[in-house]
Amino acid sequence: MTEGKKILSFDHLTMAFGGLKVLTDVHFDIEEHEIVSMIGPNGAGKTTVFNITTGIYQPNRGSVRFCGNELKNRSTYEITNMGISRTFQNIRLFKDLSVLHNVMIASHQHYRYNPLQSLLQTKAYRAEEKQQAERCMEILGIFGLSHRAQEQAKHLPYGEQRKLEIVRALATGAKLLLLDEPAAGMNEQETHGLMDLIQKVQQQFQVTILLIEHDMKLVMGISHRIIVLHHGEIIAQGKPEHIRQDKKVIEAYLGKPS
Amino acid sequence: MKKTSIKMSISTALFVLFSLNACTKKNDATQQASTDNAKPAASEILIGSVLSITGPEATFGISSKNAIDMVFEKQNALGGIDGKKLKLINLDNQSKPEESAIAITKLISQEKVVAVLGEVASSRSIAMAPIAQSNQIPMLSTGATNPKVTQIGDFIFRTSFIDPFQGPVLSKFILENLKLKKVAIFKDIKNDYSMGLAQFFKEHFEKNGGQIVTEQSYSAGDIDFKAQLTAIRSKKPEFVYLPGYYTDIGLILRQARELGIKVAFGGGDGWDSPKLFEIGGNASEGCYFSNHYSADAQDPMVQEFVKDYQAKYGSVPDALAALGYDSALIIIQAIRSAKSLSGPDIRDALKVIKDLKGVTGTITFNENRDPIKSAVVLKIENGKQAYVTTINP
Amino acid sequence: MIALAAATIATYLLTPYISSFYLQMLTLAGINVVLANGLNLISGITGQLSLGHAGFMAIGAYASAYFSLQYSDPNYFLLSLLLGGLFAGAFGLLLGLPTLRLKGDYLAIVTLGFSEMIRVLFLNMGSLGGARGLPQIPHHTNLTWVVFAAAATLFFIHRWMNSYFGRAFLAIREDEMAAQSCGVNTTKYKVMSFSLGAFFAGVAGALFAHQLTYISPSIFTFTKSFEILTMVVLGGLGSLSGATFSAILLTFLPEVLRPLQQITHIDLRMIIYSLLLIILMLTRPTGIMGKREIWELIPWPKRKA
Amino acid sequence: MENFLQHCINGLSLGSIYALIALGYTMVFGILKLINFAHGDVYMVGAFVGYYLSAFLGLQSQPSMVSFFIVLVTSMSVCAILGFLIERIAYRPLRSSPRITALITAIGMSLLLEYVAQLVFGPDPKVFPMVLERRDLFQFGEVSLNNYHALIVSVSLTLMLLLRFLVLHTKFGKAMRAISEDITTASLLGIPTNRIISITFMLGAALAGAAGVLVGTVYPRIDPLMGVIPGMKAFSAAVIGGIGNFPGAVLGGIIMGLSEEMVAAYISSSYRDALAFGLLIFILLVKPSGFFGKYQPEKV
Repeated sequence: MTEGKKILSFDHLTMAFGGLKVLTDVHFDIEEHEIVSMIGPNGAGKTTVFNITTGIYQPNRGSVRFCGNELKNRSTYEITNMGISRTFQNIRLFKDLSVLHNVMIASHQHYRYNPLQSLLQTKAYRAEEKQQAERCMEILGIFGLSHRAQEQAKHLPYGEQRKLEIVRALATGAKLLLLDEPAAGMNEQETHGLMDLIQKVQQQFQVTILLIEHDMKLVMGISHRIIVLHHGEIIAQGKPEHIRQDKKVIEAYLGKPS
Repeated sequence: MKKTSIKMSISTALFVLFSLNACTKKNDATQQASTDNAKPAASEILIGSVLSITGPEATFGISSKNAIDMVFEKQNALGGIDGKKLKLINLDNQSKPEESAIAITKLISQEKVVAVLGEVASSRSIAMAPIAQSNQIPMLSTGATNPKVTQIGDFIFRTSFIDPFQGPVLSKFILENLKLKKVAIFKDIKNDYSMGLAQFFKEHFEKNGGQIVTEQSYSAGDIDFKAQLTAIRSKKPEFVYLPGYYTDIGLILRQARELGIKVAFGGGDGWDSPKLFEIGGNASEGCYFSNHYSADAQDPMVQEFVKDYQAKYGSVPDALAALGYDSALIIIQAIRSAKSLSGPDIRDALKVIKDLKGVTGTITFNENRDPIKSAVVLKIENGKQAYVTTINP
Repeated sequence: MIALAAATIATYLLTPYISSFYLQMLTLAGINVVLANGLNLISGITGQLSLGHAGFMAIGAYASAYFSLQYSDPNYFLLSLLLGGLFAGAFGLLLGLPTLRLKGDYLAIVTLGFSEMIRVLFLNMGSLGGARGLPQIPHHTNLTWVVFAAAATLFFIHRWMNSYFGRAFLAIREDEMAAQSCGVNTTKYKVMSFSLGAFFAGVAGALFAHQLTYISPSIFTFTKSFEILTMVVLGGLGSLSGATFSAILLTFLPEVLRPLQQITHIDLRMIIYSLLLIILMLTRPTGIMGKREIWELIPWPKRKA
Repeated sequence: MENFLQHCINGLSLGSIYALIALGYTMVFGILKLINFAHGDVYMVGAFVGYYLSAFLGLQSQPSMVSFFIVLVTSMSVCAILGFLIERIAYRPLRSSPRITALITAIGMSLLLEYVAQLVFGPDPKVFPMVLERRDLFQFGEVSLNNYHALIVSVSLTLMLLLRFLVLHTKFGKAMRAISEDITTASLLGIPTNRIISITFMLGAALAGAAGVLVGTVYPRIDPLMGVIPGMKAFSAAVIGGIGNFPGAVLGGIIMGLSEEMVAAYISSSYRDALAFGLLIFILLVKPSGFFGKYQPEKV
């Protein structure tokens, strides 16, 4: 695969809830191995873009294509198994389960053994369970969470919960990660660590990342490209240094100078 | 993961062993306890009963139990049987078949009763009968009407007459005495007694030239029966056969009259309760039902039963009280004449009971251990049950 | 596996030493263990509230009883049990497919309605006895069978929980949306959980039918479903050992309270039972065990790595 | 035709009773998202209060609108107190625990009321005294309509309108709606949530009490388990109409009453009980929120 191949394309998306237009003619592409950030004030429709991509909402008009495949009318799990996984703005971990279990559930589609094998706990079953557990531990290791593997997810500190969500998304084996405000609630130091991690993950797993974030330092620091949404419309897109100076963007964030 | 399995295995094994162990030990302990009890209690004869004291059919079980208690008290006042006092141990079954099975097992294996009375309902009697049979303890069902109950084995007896007898009673009466040909049936789908009566009524009635114009069903506990009654009204029957319990009958009659159905209704011994008239009021006037006995018969035994029951419990006895009363008489008679208190001996004594006079008739058991006795047809007149005729088997 | 065999053999050996009353109580307790764990799979582990377990039990009981009435040979008993389970499982599938997109309370109501409909259906089936029920079912169930079934159920569920299917069930309970995002086909696994739970209920129903030797629609009312649910909740939703423990406890409780009835001459048993239920929910809403297992509470000696 | 008309009248009056009980379910569910399984049993208690009260006051000897209202109001008040106690003791402590815990408690409460009632009132059915005489309002051929029918329908509709007014146009109703949207936010905004929920429960229980007395008057047989089946059917009705919505409850009740009537009349009366639930399942599958319910998509 060569650099620059389109992995995800949004084709003139329009979405309305009742009378409220949330997205209007959103049209952009993401190339393989890019880190793209989507920014914009609250209510700009960023999370809606995620929800459409993952099949939670169906757009009123337009379509989303992933590696050339239409995503319309596919359910969330199918889309995940195609290679898109996400994190949630309001952390949705499996709270009562252990950290390791959280990750192992995400590697769901990598298992091959059948129910009978699991009941008899055959060699194949044991080998596979071991292999998957090791793989999950490895990813946890990258995020510095391996010592927490047996703890209940709800007992992790907030920042680590956010990280665990990313681990979980990675464990699905996704080619494209959608991260919804990964740095929310983190302090400066943690955010800094997260930036390194995201870049490291991108390198190591060769994934493409689309993220929503309010922390400008993070966005400017790691994004190859930035897309700015405002009232459901793309008002600007381009390299970080370009966005920083865009008049419309500044207006959208600071309000029109009177 | 492996470790958990081992831990689980160990705890499961320990748990099973522990609980089984606990039970066997407990069992030894209770057995000891019961033998300890048995010595001073040799002057008592323990008779078990399984009757519903709670649950949806509690009212029937209580009636039977009240009557049995009454007979036993009286017998004990007269010195019991050969100087031994009778003691009734009633275990409640919450009106459930599975609880009845537990209760009778407990009576037989823990309490060591010599015989079991009950249940008022066929379904619960059927659940109990195999246990009585396999333990060789005679069981006398007070109210079961399903023929299958006594077919379970030769230790199973009953006091009530069976559906194939009672169903045709009213059929005969309608055809021969009232000379009516077009009848509607309105039965309780949830109730085995009602379904049984309806079935045998229908078979007999159609075989003898009658016509069933419509068959409708309700379920016990419903409050509104007008839909079915309106459907019945449209078929213009000359009589409506309504086998069921008085708990619903009163309401049904009321609603039938509200809809302008003027023909007579009729049913079986489930109608026998003063509550029927209380709930149904004038709507029940002119209706007929088959029963074991007539409460205002001149028979002094019936008079005494009704008077005593009223004095003790403050209400007129219903059919199940009468059956409970007779069941108690039967069991006393059998124990008195039995060679010993062993199950087979009491069974043999029960088998040969002949012409025992009870309030529900003169009782002799046939080869199926069902009583041979006649039924009466009663008519509700001025809020009272008036005797109309007797129909013999 | 070893525990399974050991428990069965131990029971078989001990059976002659137990009085018939305790034998019966233990048998019922064992049946309840199967029922409670089957429901635990649906409600505790997969998080789908079901109030219709008695309906599945009824299907299993009727299917196997009907079979045993045709082929009463005790050698066919295992087949009869499996048949009961499979029938119930099939109905679980049938009910699960259209209804599982409903959530929470709505699902609870639909399952409740479903089991009531099953009951009305049996009431109307004359060939199965209607309201008069099916009597004279061969008495094949004994404690050994029941312990075997209970142990097999526990074994099955425990192993299942250590597989990716089992973890998918847990994921659905914890957060359905997140489970989907992890690639779990939630509908498929919910239906699977429903059918499996129904299967166990069917087996339990079959055991029950061959224990009581009589079944009628009035046995399988929603009160029965509530009883089973109570066992699961009391034990702690999602806890295998909790459900097992409380199934046994609640089977014996009414009998333990029986002397009280003898003393007071009024029946306080069910009042105490319901009061206990309320008080337990108020003081320990997660049930006796919570989501934990009994072996997690025992201080095992730590092995050195 | 005459029969059809009669079936319609029957169905409407039965439906109104379901509606009346359904209103109470809907009210509690609307605010707490709790299926109050004990509601059917509060209804039973209401009927028994009416029974003992009229025996105590000797009202059955002088049936009139006045005695009917005395019984109705007293019964409603007693039930309101009972509702208050149930909420205070059993449900309030569980407000933040999982739904299933509250549901089990509700089931436990329902069982408790049933068994206590069997102990206190006795398990045999009682005859509800005639506190209001039945009169035919008109007779058309075989079709008849009496004042009981009229009474039930008018009471159900009146209560529905009153409740609707209460919820939509009073401060109390506003508070109720706020709590039903989000209880935490509501309490942060200074709404006395505990008090509002208590009052809601009392209102719901009072409705059940009213239904108990009305049903007792029209169908004068009462027993401790009388609430179970009508309770379940009324609940189904509430769900069909869209639980949480008052006109929905009434519509659901009437649909339930009419369809039960029609099935029993024209198809088969032995499947009547299956219908209530069949209808419920069907409606939930086609329109999960019922007729008037709001569909609330999950927030992501």
